[in-house]
Amino acid sequence: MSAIAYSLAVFVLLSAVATALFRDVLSAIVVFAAYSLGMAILYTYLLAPDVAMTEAAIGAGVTTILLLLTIARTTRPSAEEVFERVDVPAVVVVGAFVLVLATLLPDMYAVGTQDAPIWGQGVLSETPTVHYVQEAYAETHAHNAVSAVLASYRGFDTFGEAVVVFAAGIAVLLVLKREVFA
Amino acid sequence: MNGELLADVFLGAAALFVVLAIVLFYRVAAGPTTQDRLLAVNVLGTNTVVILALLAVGLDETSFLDIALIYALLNFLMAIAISKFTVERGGVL
Amino acid sequence: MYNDGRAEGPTVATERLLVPLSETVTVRQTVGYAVRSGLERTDDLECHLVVAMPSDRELPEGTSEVDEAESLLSKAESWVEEDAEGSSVTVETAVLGADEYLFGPRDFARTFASYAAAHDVDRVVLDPEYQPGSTAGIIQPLERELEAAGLAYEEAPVERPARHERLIGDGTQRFDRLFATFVISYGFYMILGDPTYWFDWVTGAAVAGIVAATLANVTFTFPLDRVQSPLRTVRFALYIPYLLYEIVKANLAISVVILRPSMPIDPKLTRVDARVRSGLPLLALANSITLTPGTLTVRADDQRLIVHSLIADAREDLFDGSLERAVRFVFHGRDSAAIATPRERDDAEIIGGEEL
Amino acid sequence: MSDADSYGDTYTESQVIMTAVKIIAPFTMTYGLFLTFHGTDTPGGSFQGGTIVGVTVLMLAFAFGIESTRRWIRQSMIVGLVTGGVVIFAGTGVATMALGGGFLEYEAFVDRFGISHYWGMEAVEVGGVALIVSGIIVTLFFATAAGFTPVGDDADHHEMGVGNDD
Amino acid sequence: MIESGLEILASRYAYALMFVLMGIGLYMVIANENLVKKLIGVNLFQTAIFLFFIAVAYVEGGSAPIVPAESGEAVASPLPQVIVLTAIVVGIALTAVGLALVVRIYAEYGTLREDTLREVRADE
Amino acid sequence: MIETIRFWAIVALVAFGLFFTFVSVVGVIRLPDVYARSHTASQTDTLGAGLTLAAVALALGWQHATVYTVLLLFFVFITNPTAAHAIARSAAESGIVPYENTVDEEGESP
Repeated sequence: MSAIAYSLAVFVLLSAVATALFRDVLSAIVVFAAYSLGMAILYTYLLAPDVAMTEAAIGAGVTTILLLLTIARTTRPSAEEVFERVDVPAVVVVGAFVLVLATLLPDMYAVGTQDAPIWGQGVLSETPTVHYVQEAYAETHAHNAVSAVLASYRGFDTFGEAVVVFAAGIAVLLVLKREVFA
Repeated sequence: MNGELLADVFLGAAALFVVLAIVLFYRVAAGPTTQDRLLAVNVLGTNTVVILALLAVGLDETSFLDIALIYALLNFLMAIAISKFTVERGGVL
Repeated sequence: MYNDGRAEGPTVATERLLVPLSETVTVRQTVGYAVRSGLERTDDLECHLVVAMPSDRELPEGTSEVDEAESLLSKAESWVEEDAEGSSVTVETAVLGADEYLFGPRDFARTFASYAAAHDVDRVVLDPEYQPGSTAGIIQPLERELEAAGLAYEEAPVERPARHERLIGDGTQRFDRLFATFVISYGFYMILGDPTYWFDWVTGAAVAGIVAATLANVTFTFPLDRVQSPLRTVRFALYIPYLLYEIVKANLAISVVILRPSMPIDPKLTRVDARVRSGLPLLALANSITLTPGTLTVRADDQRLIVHSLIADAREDLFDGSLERAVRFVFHGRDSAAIATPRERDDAEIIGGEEL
Repeated sequence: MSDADSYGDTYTESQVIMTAVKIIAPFTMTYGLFLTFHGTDTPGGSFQGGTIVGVTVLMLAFAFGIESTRRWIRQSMIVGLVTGGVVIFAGTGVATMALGGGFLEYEAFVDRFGISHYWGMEAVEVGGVALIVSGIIVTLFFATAAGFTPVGDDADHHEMGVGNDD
Repeated sequence: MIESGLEILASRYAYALMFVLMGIGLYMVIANENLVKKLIGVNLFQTAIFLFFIAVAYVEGGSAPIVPAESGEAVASPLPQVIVLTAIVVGIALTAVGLALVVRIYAEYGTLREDTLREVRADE
Repeated sequence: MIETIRFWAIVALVAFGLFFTFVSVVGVIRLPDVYARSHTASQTDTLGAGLTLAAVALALGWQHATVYTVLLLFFVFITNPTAAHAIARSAAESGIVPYENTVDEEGESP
């Protein structure tokens, strides 16, 4: 039943194009929120509920609000016309980029197949994925394999990520020092 | 007996909801005011909640309902936040 | 309290003070300040203690409000005598606004201004926590309106138990609030989780504790009543099926209108003065109006609702006030439900778009 | 802006929105904490739960005004949350090292105290990531929103920021 | 030829979508003059890459990575999902820092348009 | 027998949910101004979502996950009208004048 996936892809594509072309930044942010919605459904359909949840909470919620606050603090271009003019040289460059990438397409594994190397066929019979899926519960007593990997197997990584987020908070406070501590 | 058929019904309905969302995208693109776009995105958000709930039954993953619940909350937050910001720099600031 | 030290000395002219009262923690201090400050200026003080009643006397909840107002007035009278310490203070008491329904700060200011004009009052002493009825957070708009009405006012310098914030309520009924928030949060946690697993009981208690500690004063800014609040919940449960019926009925009507190729819509803005209190009842009414198709609450400033209606049928329903009556039933009981429709009380009209 | 009684804005938010947020807030917060505590068994976890808790604060800020909310939730509290999160996270790691394991190797707890591997993960998830994420989201929000003066002197109130033509 | 091309596209739709989204994100970064929109472009680019990871982890007819799974049932791979999870949170941190810089740039130069900004910088 | 009735009940609920969502989408596309669009956006859509979620609850039957659908319904019914109110209010604040039918006959829509 990939009808959902195809229609979602169309939806996501439409909203991405609209985001790129809207001249009014506020409208672009609103459309970007719609894009985020579509993306979260796609993640859900691709069996990544944790990611979909995070995308929902952070992508649709927090990013939108931070963008809004920024344009509230700076400026919102007055829009005489709704859409921006398409920048032809940029389209050519981007088109070339996409074409080069697209030549890779036939060599990629089909979406959802278990022939991909990540699933440990052939030489690599014991990949991390296979190990996590088979042993995670026995080793960590956590049903959610994502949490098990996040907090246990890759705990050090998560620690680094937490520190990055912490540093980002400090960086924002430093950059906006004059405004915040005025 | 009806289990598989039922799953197909739900997935089909979800696909139709996505199609409706694409149709709704006309309003998002056409505007004309920011409120119109916001309104359309709000309807999209409600549709998203429904689609997620349908996927939860269709794919037999009840945990997807959690995502739907989060979305129901965030949709509301987005609506009040953006609708505030369309009025004199949000008024709150 | 004869004051010889003052250069100009006490004047012989009578000073007339207007003190609006309401049941707050600072009302006692306000009365005390009014009497003391008045006696400093003159020894012939006339103190007008008034209670402004938000509701109509004819309304069912109005009678109980009159009783409360009168008991407050008699208490305040004895406070004045206590503070006067033998000086001559004339006390006048009055219940204002009993024959009409007061909507928000402007109406209160108007009532005070007309009373002040009739009794030749010099200035108004305001309680900083002044809160008539259950309308919360009225003081700042009220000050603006008093200024607009050209009335001199003064805020009594009282010691407040907590700083007045828009976000959090005052510090009264602390236990009730904490308890209610805790129970709601714990119940919600248990519904989400698994009640047969000890882990959920422990973490649920911790979570409910955190939520109660942080949000108790945010959620319950309206007064809780140990008898009325559970009753209201029950009546609210009765209200839901009625609301659902209305929603479905109106939805079908609007679907027919929208799907007709000619789309015979007739959008109009209307103003309805609803007789419900702000806060939760207002939310219930405004959301019910919005949920029944064909009507949409555009503004809800205190009791004045600006409603956009899409088709004439929905407008008629709105003017018949069935939802308003239902909401009054939920919050004040069966007796209160029987009031005149907005159309009959002349509280509803069609307005133009420029009046937004 | 530091004055307790002056809000400086005449644009008061609609009563309907305020009351709706008041009702929703306890539920969202409970739900966020629920996700945090149940991250190990069901989808969701500390990232999502922490975000939802942070979002609750943002919701209050939008309904009641940012300054009121900032005064209600004290600056020191947020700083405490974030630093506490990092300290708990690092502390768990250092504790396992002190017990003879590697950094965040919960087996050390299992060997020494006999408690399950699971609780080490819970500590890191709940105490570490959730605190950091919720604190940082609130910090980012208030930092980005800070330094505003109400646009009282601006001629045009209804269009935001059209003053500068760009 | 065309049929096989369509078949490739149909079976690898997620990757095709990812390439196009990356293109659009790149276009926004290159062509849009407004700095805030450039940042939205960066975000778009990011989500495209997240989509790639999620698509790699997906198993047709499987279930979400809640283990232990019933015997014989395929489970989506948790590892790419974890990487995306951390990446999303780091992404929001990146966006926040970028936006803070945008606010500062506006405070200094009074514009958010790249071309105007370049002129102002050249004048100094 | 019960199973068959349940199956058709679910199909009917989903169909009605789709129908009302369709009406809401048509309304959002066709109606003349933001206030009129808010009507279908908030109400018809809420009913569509409600019916579909009811179908989901029915399909799930008596299990713990059903609680979530009920909660979803609860949230949707509180938040949707409030969001519509917020949008309509912000439209009013920014001075958008509502469209009015100047001709009283039917069939006058732009």
